[in-house]
Amino acid sequence: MTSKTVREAITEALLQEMRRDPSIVLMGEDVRGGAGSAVENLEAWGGVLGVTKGLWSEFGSARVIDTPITESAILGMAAGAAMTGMRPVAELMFADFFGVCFDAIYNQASKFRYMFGGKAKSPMVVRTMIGAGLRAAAQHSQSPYHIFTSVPGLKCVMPANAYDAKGLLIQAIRDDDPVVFCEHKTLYEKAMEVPDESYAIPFGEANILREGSDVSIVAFSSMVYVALEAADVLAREGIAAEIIDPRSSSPLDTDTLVETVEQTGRLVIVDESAARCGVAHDIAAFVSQEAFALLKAPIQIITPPHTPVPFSPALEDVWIPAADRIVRAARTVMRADD
Amino acid sequence: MTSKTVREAITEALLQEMRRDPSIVLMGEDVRGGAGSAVENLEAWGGVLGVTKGLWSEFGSARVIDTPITESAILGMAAGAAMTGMRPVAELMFADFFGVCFDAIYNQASKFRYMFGGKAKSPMVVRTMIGAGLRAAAQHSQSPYHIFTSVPGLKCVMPANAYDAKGLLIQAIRDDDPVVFCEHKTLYEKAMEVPDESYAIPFGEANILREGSDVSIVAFSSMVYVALEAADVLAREGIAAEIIDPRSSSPLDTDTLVETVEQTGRLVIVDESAARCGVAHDIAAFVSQEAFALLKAPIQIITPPHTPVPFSPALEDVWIPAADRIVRAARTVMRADD
Amino acid sequence: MNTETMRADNSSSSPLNGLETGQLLDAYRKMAAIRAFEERLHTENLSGDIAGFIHLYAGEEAIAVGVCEHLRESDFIGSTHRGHGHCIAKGCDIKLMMCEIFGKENGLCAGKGGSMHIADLSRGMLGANAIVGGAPSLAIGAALTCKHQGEGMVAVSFTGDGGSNQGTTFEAMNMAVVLKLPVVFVFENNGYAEATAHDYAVGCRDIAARAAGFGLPAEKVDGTDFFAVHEAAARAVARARNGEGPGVIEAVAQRWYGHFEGEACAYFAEGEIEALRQNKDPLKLFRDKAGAVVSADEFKRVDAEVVALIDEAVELARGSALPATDTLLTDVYVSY
Amino acid sequence: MNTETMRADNSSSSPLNGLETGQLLDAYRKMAAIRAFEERLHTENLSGDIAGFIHLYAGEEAIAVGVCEHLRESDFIGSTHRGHGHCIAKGCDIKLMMCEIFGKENGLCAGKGGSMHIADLSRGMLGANAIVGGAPSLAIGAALTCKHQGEGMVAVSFTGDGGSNQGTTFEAMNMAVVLKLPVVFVFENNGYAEATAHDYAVGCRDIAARAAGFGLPAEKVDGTDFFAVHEAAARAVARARNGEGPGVIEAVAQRWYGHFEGEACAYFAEGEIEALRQNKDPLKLFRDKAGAVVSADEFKRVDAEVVALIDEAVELARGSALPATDTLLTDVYVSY
Ligand SMILES: Cc1ncc(C[n+]2csc(CCOP(=O)(O)OP(=O)(O)O)c2C)c(N)n1
Ligand SMILES: Cc1ncc(C[n+]2csc(CCOP(=O)(O)OP(=O)(O)O)c2C)c(N)n1
Ligand SMILES: [Mg+2]
Ligand SMILES: [Mg+2]
Repeated sequence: MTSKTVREAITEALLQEMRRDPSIVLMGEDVRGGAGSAVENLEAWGGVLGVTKGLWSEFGSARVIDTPITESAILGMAAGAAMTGMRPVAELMFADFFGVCFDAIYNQASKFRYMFGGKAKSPMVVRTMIGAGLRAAAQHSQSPYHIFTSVPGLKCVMPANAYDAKGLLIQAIRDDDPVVFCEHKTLYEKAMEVPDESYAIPFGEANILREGSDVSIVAFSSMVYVALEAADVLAREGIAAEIIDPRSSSPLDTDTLVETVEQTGRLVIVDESAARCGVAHDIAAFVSQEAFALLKAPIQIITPPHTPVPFSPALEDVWIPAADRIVRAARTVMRADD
Repeated sequence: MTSKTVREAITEALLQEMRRDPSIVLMGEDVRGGAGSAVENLEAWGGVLGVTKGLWSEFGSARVIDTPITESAILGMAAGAAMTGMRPVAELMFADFFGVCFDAIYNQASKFRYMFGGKAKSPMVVRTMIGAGLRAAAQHSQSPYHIFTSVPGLKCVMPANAYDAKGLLIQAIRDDDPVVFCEHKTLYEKAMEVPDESYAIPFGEANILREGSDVSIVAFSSMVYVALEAADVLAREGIAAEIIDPRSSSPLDTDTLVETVEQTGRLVIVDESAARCGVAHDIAAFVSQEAFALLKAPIQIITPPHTPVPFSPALEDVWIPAADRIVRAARTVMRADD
Repeated sequence: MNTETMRADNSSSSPLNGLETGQLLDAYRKMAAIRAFEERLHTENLSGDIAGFIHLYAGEEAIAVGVCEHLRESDFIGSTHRGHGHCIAKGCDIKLMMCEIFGKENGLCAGKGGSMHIADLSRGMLGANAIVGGAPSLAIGAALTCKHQGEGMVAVSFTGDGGSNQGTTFEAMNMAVVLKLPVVFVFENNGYAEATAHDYAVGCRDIAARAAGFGLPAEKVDGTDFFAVHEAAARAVARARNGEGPGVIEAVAQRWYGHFEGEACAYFAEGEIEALRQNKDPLKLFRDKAGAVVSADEFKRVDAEVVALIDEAVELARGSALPATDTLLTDVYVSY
Repeated sequence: MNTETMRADNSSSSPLNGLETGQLLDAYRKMAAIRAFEERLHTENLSGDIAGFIHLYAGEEAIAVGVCEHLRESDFIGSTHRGHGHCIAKGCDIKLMMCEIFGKENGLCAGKGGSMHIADLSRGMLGANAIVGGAPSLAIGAALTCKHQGEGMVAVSFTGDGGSNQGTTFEAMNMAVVLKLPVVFVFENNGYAEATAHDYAVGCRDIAARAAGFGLPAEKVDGTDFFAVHEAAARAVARARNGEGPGVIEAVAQRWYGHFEGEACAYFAEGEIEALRQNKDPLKLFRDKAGAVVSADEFKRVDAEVVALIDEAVELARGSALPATDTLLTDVYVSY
């Protein structure tokens, strides 16, 4: 057990899995960095934010593959490699770029098994960065995991901390289905104790970060911290919030969702993916259909507004769901059944 | 007033608008058909299902533009033309193909206005075919309008009949925002009386197809007919269903949704877009948050299963939401508050 | 199509590309099977018993077979919406293909795929693909697997003239060059993409030359001439197997039917197809060239065999059961 | 970069491309303004007051200016993430650009866009674009508008060597040829895409030749030599204006700073940048060539002017207000 950042946990997961299984190959833009440069034997980047640093030095160009800036070819190549026996881990640098390459996982990898009558599998992982907060503006700050979640045949995971990042990535790599693994760019520096040995966290198992009997707050990825901040404020007001991080949106741990609502009868969902047709709406719809009788108050959905992500820090900070919105929503649902 | 099919209504809308406004240009694969063939002066197709038939003959190659099979260039060209003063109507033959070209509307056209501080507009329309039912299998049968709906800056419309098709398309063309116009491939032959003159139907105004005080059924596009079929069955059981077709998912007529639930207290949503994070979930989430107190029973969501669209008619017919599922859902919510 | 840009056909140095009688008959059998399969689908389709979109490969048989004769079962191919020929050439079970097209439970894909998604991974057939430009990126992935496994395996993608314009196709070619992948990109230039002529949509009117600009050897051949295709493919496949990197073949051969079954073909000049059937029939050309070593009777026997096989296939398909409705929900994920 | 593939530089027939003193000074002023803007951002960025990703154009000034000197205000350009130079060359207000980069309410985009999305449609500047390969498809759309309006307007896209590999870029070139659009695709080959060398990622190592394969004239020029760029652009822009169709220019010129500000540049060989600053400084080369008609003092006056302008810009940007939070919700749709 050592303290590791999310970045280090991801690197370690890749390292350990690649040592274990030679069919795992990484591919993406500058996952090594420095290919073709005059400087010899250079690993210039290890990913734009350093997440794959060191892997090229250990595994070489056959397994850590720098690619041209051609995301369709990256994801398509991964899909083709996966269906023929490899376990590719492709990097889509920013999830925002799915617009130029989605076909490879939307119409291809996710559908092979079904279209081919169960005779194929596509064990590939797409690692990708999501999230606002780095002043990266409208085309580098999105979190389109609601879209990935909606695609049958795809799985979708978004770790909130280093422990989950390692265990979920190892699971994603070993999983025989295609997985989109969403890394929030504001979380890479978050550190915690993480086992040195290898372990996998099954998908579809929520993490209950905090127990509480008054109100359930569901949050993914970086929103977990906003929820925890809100829970602190609420605790001071005597409101006990339960914080649930489902960790994967597909599959989704619906059992835990029902159980928490059984206990609290009140649900707040905070989610960065979308203001319309997002993961929050999906969960709200599920609970309102399946656990309606348990609800003591309307489900509260907290998302960014239905706008692109603005550049100016003055605006972006307001765009990102903040703790005070959760606090207000929780107060609302506490009042509702008075 | 003449009886027109949906196909004819769409053709007429394009024709009338193109006569009115020379800045409207069509572009897409075989919107004319026959370009480069040895046969002279040939309009071979007028779109794969004949929707743009006759337009090339009237407006010529400068305004009815056959393109190579390069959807990124088609939508990108439309975006570039729209921001510089034209009103392009681009055809994305099947909505399934958005995976190879989404960037043009996801990161470009829909965001220009916001990113550029309100100084741009992108008056473009993407006409595209959605829907299962033609045994076109997993890559030609999807209805990803939940994805379009989730993108800020985009509008999304899906007409259910010929009258709406004409009026909504005219609105889409005149609208200064980018619009995805979804044509369900099973509806082209549906006919009804449609005015010969030009008219626009504003977005965000639901169509109440049938009034009823027991249960509200919300449906878009071809699902409207399944809902009507269910309503007939329910009527025979003494259950009066109100059928609401919001017609556009973005903007969404939330007022009408609240009003109908005010009246019935029971909501069934049937939607083809997705089993997860779909438009049904979006509406359910909205209603469960904003009209919770009005609900007498859990909202019922009816969608296809979370699977690709199967080819075999034996399976596809089960994949598509059928009237009996709506009937059962309506019965469930009628019982719930007994 | 601008035939002036067609290069001198790569007539073989050794007669009949050095193929022996057995090999010649094998290749011919596959071409004839494709022809019989497609012509039968054409008539079956008129009966209304076949659902969905059917794209026939008749007229282009020499391309799939000319290429795939160089492939082993462990090699991979990616295909198009017009995939029946590629499937047969790569050894897919013809009867189970027919069952699939009829949407039956015993189809190659359990009825879930249909004509546009027939696949048999156990034969290295990575699927017909209803996304134009879908195969090249999958093929480079398969080629990566081949390279990784180091056993001289190769991957081939088949793409149309229309698909040659797709961004995905260009990206795949560049990636193949950068990573020196053992992949051959075969462009089937049949003159049209739907109703749009190659001469209009391929701006440069020379798919092979444009591809060569990406830094890989590219040849243009007469796609109705099995021996021309076969010889160009021999070179390209050998290079790939030997680790010398990717290659391109553009093969020119028109389809004999509409873009899909039921399509009117208004864009064909009068008599265009009849002339093709007369002068550019890949089977006839094969028989003519191979006539020196294979007798007319032998060819006839093969013709009869494949017709019988297709009869059986249709009979089996008609008699087979539709998939059970509970299979609707299976095969979405491996894990659940 | 493989300099052997670089073609003989297109030295002008008339000296200084026939430009007169005033025109020379105008062009030089723009190049100097870009340089001063970027160097100032480099130091400002160290202060930590600038948020987000900043990509500097220093070293490549002659490309944007050499091309845009041929453009009118009503012509259009599409740009990249490295867009400041293109903005300035196309006439965007430098002070309001600076305000935008500082995220202020009076910025060119009201603070909503930032460095990667600066746009000014009233000047025909269609926006910096943070999607690599984003500009070419927008540029063909703008070119369609130009063609439609029939007033000899043209569109230009700027794309990097990295972006030259994107499928979107290839599709746009083919479409431009098919529709004979008045568009010029300018490829800024600065040797690297992020940390990956052109020589690795552009499989054929010759962007211009690969583009030429698409059926449009393509030239390769020294992008540090304003006069070489300017002359090639004269030809390409004139052809486009005259309805003769699209063209390509590949201009070679390295950037002087990291991919984005703060990036370590480990991939530059030792002394590589110093040598560039010495021998391939576009401003210095301009002064040397134009020295015959423009005096050193005149150049110095311009240098001082632009530094003063940038000072004012930074002062304005620092002193301006952040956007009001209620603007978060505006400008999403035109209609509501
Ligand atoms: C991405 C995509 N765009 C468009 C289509 C519709 N479509 C199906 S086949 C076809 C024509 C393909 O032409 P070509 O590549 O020349 O192949 P051919 O049909 O001639 O064999 C088109 C446009 C598609 N299936 N996928
Ligand atoms: C579609 C897409 N892929 C990747 C990126 C990340 N990215 C931003 S700039 C860049 C390098 C671009 O290189 P080049 O086109 O040569 O332009 P340069 O930076 O050298 O000016 C990359 C990979 C992006 N912004 N968009
Ligand atoms: Mg074709
Ligand atoms: Mg570059």
